[in-house]
Amino acid sequence: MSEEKVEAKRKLIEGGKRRDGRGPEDIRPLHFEVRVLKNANGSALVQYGNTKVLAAVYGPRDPGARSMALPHRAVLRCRYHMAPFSTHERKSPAPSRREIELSKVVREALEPAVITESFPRTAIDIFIEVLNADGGTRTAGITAASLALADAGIPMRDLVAGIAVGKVDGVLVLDINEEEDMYGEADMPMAFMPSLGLITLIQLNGTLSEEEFWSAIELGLKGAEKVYEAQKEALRKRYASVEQV
Amino acid sequence: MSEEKVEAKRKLIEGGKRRDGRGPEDIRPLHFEVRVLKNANGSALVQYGNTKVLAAVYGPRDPGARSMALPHRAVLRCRYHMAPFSTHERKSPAPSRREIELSKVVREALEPAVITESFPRTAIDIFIEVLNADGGTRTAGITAASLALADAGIPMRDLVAGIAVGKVDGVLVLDINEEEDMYGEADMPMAFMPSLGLITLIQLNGTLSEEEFWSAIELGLKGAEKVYEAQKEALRKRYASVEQV
Amino acid sequence: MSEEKVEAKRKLIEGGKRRDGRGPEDIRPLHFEVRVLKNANGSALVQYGNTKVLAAVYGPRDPGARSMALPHRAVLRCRYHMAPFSTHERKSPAPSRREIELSKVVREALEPAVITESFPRTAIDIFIEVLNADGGTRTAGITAASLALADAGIPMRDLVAGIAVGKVDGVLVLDINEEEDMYGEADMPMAFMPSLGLITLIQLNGTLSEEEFWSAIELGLKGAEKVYEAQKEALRKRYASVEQV
Amino acid sequence: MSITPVDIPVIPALKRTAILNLLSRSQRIDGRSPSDTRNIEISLGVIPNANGSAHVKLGLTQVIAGIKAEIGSPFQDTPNMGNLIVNAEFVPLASPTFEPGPPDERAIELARIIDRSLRDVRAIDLEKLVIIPGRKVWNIFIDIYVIDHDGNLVDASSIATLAALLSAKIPRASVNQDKGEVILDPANRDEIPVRKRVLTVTVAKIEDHLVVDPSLEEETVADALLTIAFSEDGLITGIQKSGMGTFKREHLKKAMELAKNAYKSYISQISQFLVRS
Amino acid sequence: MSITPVDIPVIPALKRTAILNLLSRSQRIDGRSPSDTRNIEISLGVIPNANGSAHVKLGLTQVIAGIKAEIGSPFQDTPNMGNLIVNAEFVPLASPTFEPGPPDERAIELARIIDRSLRDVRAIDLEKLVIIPGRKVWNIFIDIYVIDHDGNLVDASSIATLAALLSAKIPRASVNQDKGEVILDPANRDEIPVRKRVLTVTVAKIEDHLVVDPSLEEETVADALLTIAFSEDGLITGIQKSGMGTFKREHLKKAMELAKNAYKSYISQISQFLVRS
Amino acid sequence: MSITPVDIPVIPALKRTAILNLLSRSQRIDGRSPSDTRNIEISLGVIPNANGSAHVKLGLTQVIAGIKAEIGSPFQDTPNMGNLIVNAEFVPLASPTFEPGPPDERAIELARIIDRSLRDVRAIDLEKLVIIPGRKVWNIFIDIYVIDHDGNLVDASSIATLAALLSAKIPRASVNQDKGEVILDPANRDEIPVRKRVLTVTVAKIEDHLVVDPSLEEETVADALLTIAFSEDGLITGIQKSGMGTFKREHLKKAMELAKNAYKSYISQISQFLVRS
Repeated sequence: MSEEKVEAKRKLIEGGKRRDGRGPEDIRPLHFEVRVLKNANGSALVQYGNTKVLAAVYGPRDPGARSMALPHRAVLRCRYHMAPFSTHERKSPAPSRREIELSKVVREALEPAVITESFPRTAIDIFIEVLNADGGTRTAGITAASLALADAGIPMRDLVAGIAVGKVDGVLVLDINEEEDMYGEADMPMAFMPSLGLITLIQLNGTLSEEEFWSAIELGLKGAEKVYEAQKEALRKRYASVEQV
Repeated sequence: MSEEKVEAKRKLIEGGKRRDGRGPEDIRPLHFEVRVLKNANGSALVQYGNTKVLAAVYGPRDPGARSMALPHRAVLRCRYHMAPFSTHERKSPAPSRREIELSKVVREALEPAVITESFPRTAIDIFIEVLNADGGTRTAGITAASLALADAGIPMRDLVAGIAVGKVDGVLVLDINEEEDMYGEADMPMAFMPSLGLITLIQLNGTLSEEEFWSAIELGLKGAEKVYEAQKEALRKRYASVEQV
Repeated sequence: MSEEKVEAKRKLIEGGKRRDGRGPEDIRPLHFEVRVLKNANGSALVQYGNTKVLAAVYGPRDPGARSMALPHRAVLRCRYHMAPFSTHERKSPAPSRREIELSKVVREALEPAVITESFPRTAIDIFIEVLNADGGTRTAGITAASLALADAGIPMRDLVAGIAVGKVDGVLVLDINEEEDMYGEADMPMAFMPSLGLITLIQLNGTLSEEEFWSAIELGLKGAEKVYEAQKEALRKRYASVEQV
Repeated sequence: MSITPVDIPVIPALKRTAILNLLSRSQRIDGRSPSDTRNIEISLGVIPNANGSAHVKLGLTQVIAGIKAEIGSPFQDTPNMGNLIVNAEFVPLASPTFEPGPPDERAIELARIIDRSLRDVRAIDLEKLVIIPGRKVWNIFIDIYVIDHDGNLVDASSIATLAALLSAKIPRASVNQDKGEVILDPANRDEIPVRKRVLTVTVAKIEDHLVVDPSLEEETVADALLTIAFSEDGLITGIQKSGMGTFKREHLKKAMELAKNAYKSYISQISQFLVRS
Repeated sequence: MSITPVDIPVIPALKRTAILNLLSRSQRIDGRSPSDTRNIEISLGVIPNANGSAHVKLGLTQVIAGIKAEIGSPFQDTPNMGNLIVNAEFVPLASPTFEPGPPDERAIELARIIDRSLRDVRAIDLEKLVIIPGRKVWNIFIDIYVIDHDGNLVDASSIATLAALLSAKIPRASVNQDKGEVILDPANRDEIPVRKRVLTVTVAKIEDHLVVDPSLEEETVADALLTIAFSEDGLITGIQKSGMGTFKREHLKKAMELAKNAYKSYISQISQFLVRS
Repeated sequence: MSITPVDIPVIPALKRTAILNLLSRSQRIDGRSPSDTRNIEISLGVIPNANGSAHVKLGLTQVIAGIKAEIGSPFQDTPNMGNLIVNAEFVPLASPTFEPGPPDERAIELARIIDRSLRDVRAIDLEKLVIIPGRKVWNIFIDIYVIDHDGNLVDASSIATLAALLSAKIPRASVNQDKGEVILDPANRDEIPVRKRVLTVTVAKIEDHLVVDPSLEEETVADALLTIAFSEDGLITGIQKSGMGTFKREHLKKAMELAKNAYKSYISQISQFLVRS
């Protein structure tokens, strides 16, 4: 299914507009929904445009093996996983090196937000399933996992809001999609605890000058604020609907 | 070694006879032998024509890992496995998806026969090795495993007798072989506890009308009775030979 | 990188000299160094010409899983492993069947030397990494592991000295290199506890007459004595340098 | 090794008794009668990157099926047929009893039940999926993703598979005769050649009671399950008994009657997804 | 990681003492003398689907060797040679110490001992297994299946391998010159080109005693084993020391004498299987 | 599954306090200032069988990088590019926290950080590694072998990778036009086309303190690490935050300043290895 590549190298920004019509600082339509599964203790479905990620949280629960517990805190166990149908070419279900790395960086982006000290000797399991991949899946995954944690009633210092900044055709853009990632110059995924002003994830794939780097950070912060508002709104909606019952 | 396929689509039944000379309701020569191994607690070698299956039982024994035990009964652990030389094309020794499924359905066909309540917190291991595959290996495996269980002195509600019914050239036939399975219209493996009138396994691969389905069940029952007699005979023979000692 | 094979079948011994200039009973330059790593309890770097092997020992330590301990002795856990860059063609990092076998024979060559009875219920871990392979890697690995065990202060009945004898162009030669192994008639790796006169490893790959076999044993013993002297020297050097501190 | 399950959530004895008491009056714990199937909701096209997809809710059970069509080589012994590959993942977010890792025996069994229900009856016309005979064919991957487990995963998967297959579109493939290369035309998209609509129906046996479309609570107390696949022309295209119990012949008779009716119930509930646009 | 075995069945101290007491009088616990091999029974052709097969009982040890010949590609650096692949499975029905799963170090070691005993001495003439040079050759798979373990698996496997190889038949392969395709003629079956009959002999060292063809009880108390492979022309074609103990030179001398005699004993017991029909 | 580490060696509370007390006076426990990198020792050509190799000591951390060049096929969508494959092994002799087995998440993360630092900036000119367009290219394998872990494995690996790449030699490849075969000329060896010298610098955050090139003791008490890759023309070619803590913007500013200086310190220490012979 590589027909998509035929049109490579076509300009990604023309007349100040990106190929999907957005301005450089526009985020794709966000759709967040909480408590979408019955079995999990918490769950959320998150969409940034065509990027669609489901997250579920089980726990705090018995970690099973004794050797996986810590005496003073809960351990987080996190899996970032892509459905075979989520990508252009079917993805083999076995975990790729990329998924193994991203499970780690996603866990490390969530660790500072969870008040793990409340649940010593337990495990909190976070499962992220990428259902459809159109760029920014790890940051959408962080956003979804943080909603699922909140939905599971796990105490947190703040929500974690994920967003990716990119550089395409020399311009910094917010919330890059897959095409921009593939043909652009840089992809910088970030995650923030917005009300605390803390960065919990930052990676850069590609090339930036130092000046661009600082601008990208600011742009990311701006985007994260919007994601954060949408997160709070989704929780409010869920909370309200529970109230009504 | 695909030369066998050259003659495909030749008629499988001519003049009321199958290609190996049997009538539709004939079973291949059965050869069952009990206590064929020294180390296992129970063992049996079972042949339906050229289908040749060895089964061994170890246990009831310590399940090893605590997490594999149940407080009120023994757990069964069952492996259906094919020797690399058992098939026309050499089979890779790694367990295939088919072997994983069949290990489950074979275990579930034996579970109702074993009085597991007698041995809480233990494991009973059932190992089935297909030595030569000529159709009906899962049902031969059930027959062999049930003999090995009896040989191991494990209390059972009844022996389990396995048999496959097939449909070839529009005719229902008993105890299909590999050629009939490959070029026929349906393969329906079944297992019975004959004296209790209970069905412990039924699968259908292929297509049957409902009427054919009910006839196939009856034909299978008839075949299972013959298998059952041969099982009892093999145990009697073993018992007699022990008596003589 | 198979260009090396172009010159195959050229004579391996001409005018009494091997292709690298050695006489049949010459060992390659030995370079042994002890305590080359900070973290391991004992370590050694061993070179026989271009064969370069690193060994490290951790322990006696808690074996982790209870099921891996013995009540009356320490267990040895040994891994012989080749770095991907150590061979002419890059070696996949996954353990090959050869590495699995050699881990066993190397462990069994070291078992008789270690006074395991001193440390019941513990594990002694021996890690051998082949950094550059030019023949005789398992025997160099045994030599290195035995130095690392001594460096870790683990009591031993004797050092174990490894050496390979080969037959090339009909002549028995000591300490064969890879080219001689590949194009020669036989490779016979051995390991000795020299001061006790005990053989702890012997394998033969290739073909020898019985007479040649006995000569090869004697030649191996001679070589092992030289390796043994170099081992003691390396430990003395290390010991002296510690004394000076 | 297949092992007697040891991690099944314990159903309190009271709950079990309640289920059985109700069943003796032909009632079920969720208010259904033994022959009632649960409500079905289907969303098509939920996975833009897939050629076809369906998100199915069967009661509270949720399954996504995604279809991917990729160009590959035929098997040597079937040079004139495309390939059908069915895979199921029981990802751990769907149930506390699912573990991360390669598919376990339950996922493999489910995928193989769906595969067999379609394959021998030739529900998909694999001969129509050849691009260059002996060299290039379409591989049709059916990936079943269970995301919430409330019982009867097989039927939910079967419904999702059928809906996804019927709604799938694959780019038209032609061959550049000069170079022998395959050219894909994304503007013209073809349907997958589905010859027969096949659905499975699962019946649970709880002591001597039989119920269709069991919920998770019912599965947990059931002796055994029987899954029967039917094609639209009334043929039986597959059967699987699962679970540790047994069936008598009279159970089979009753199960068959229940299944035939439930098949009609499934079909009528999803009828709007069975017509192609 | 190779780990000191921790699951060896414990031999009661009394049994160990009994074995040693007997050995000090040159007797063995099963009544044999140190130089006696056990009884050998061979059944050929037990696996109809294999090109050759042999079921060997060496005392109570049982091994099946199956030979499969399949057409494959040669390795790039040996375009004019067929391939020999030796694999061993220690399936769990053979011993309480065998586990399901990929071959463990014991099975891998055994397969590699058998492989080496045959390979360098060119026991099989791999050059005669070429069908189209550089393109098509025969792959000869030797699969060794241990089904009951009562000691000395290596020799039992070596005997089974030799018997299976000598009795194997492979269809005659020719090449259709027009199409370059391989044609198999199942009516004309060829032998596998065995150049030399090779057998291993295993000797166990128990303290200072040496015994051939050890039983499982003897292996369990042995310090170490020495396996020596001989070809029919008297050459040594492989050696493997295994086990956690040591040998002195005088042990080796004695082991070599015992092994040479045992080789003759094996050969005479199986002589009727060494002639080809 | 990525799991909160549970096997981290416990740093005694006293040691932690000592590290923090010193840092409050801008001192480090090993005597360095926050902006000091450790001493670097490089040995080139330590692996004769590799095309290039470097053994790097960064303080007491030891890493070997080996480069292997092998002829392979290009990917279908990049017919005019060679391939770069970066792999890292954390072998268990390097640290009591490393286990035998397939690379764990730390080794995979390290390899991918090194890979990304080189790939997008095109540090290696993969287009120059084509032998026959669309058919034969050089695969460049960078294997990173950690042999002693005393902190900051990423920078040690980055230094070893750059030194090994710059010193590597690959045989000149030409094409026999008649047969279309690749001919290697071992007498004429080419360099690997390194376009840009890239190095990573890692900064650790310990509470509000930032230090470059952290030792293992410092990593163990650190909240988080930030690795920044720089190319010789001053561009940032990669970033990775790792560890369970957070950064404020002011931390990033300070980390960037420290990293830029440390980059110069690394470069000046290894300058003699950056010129090609």
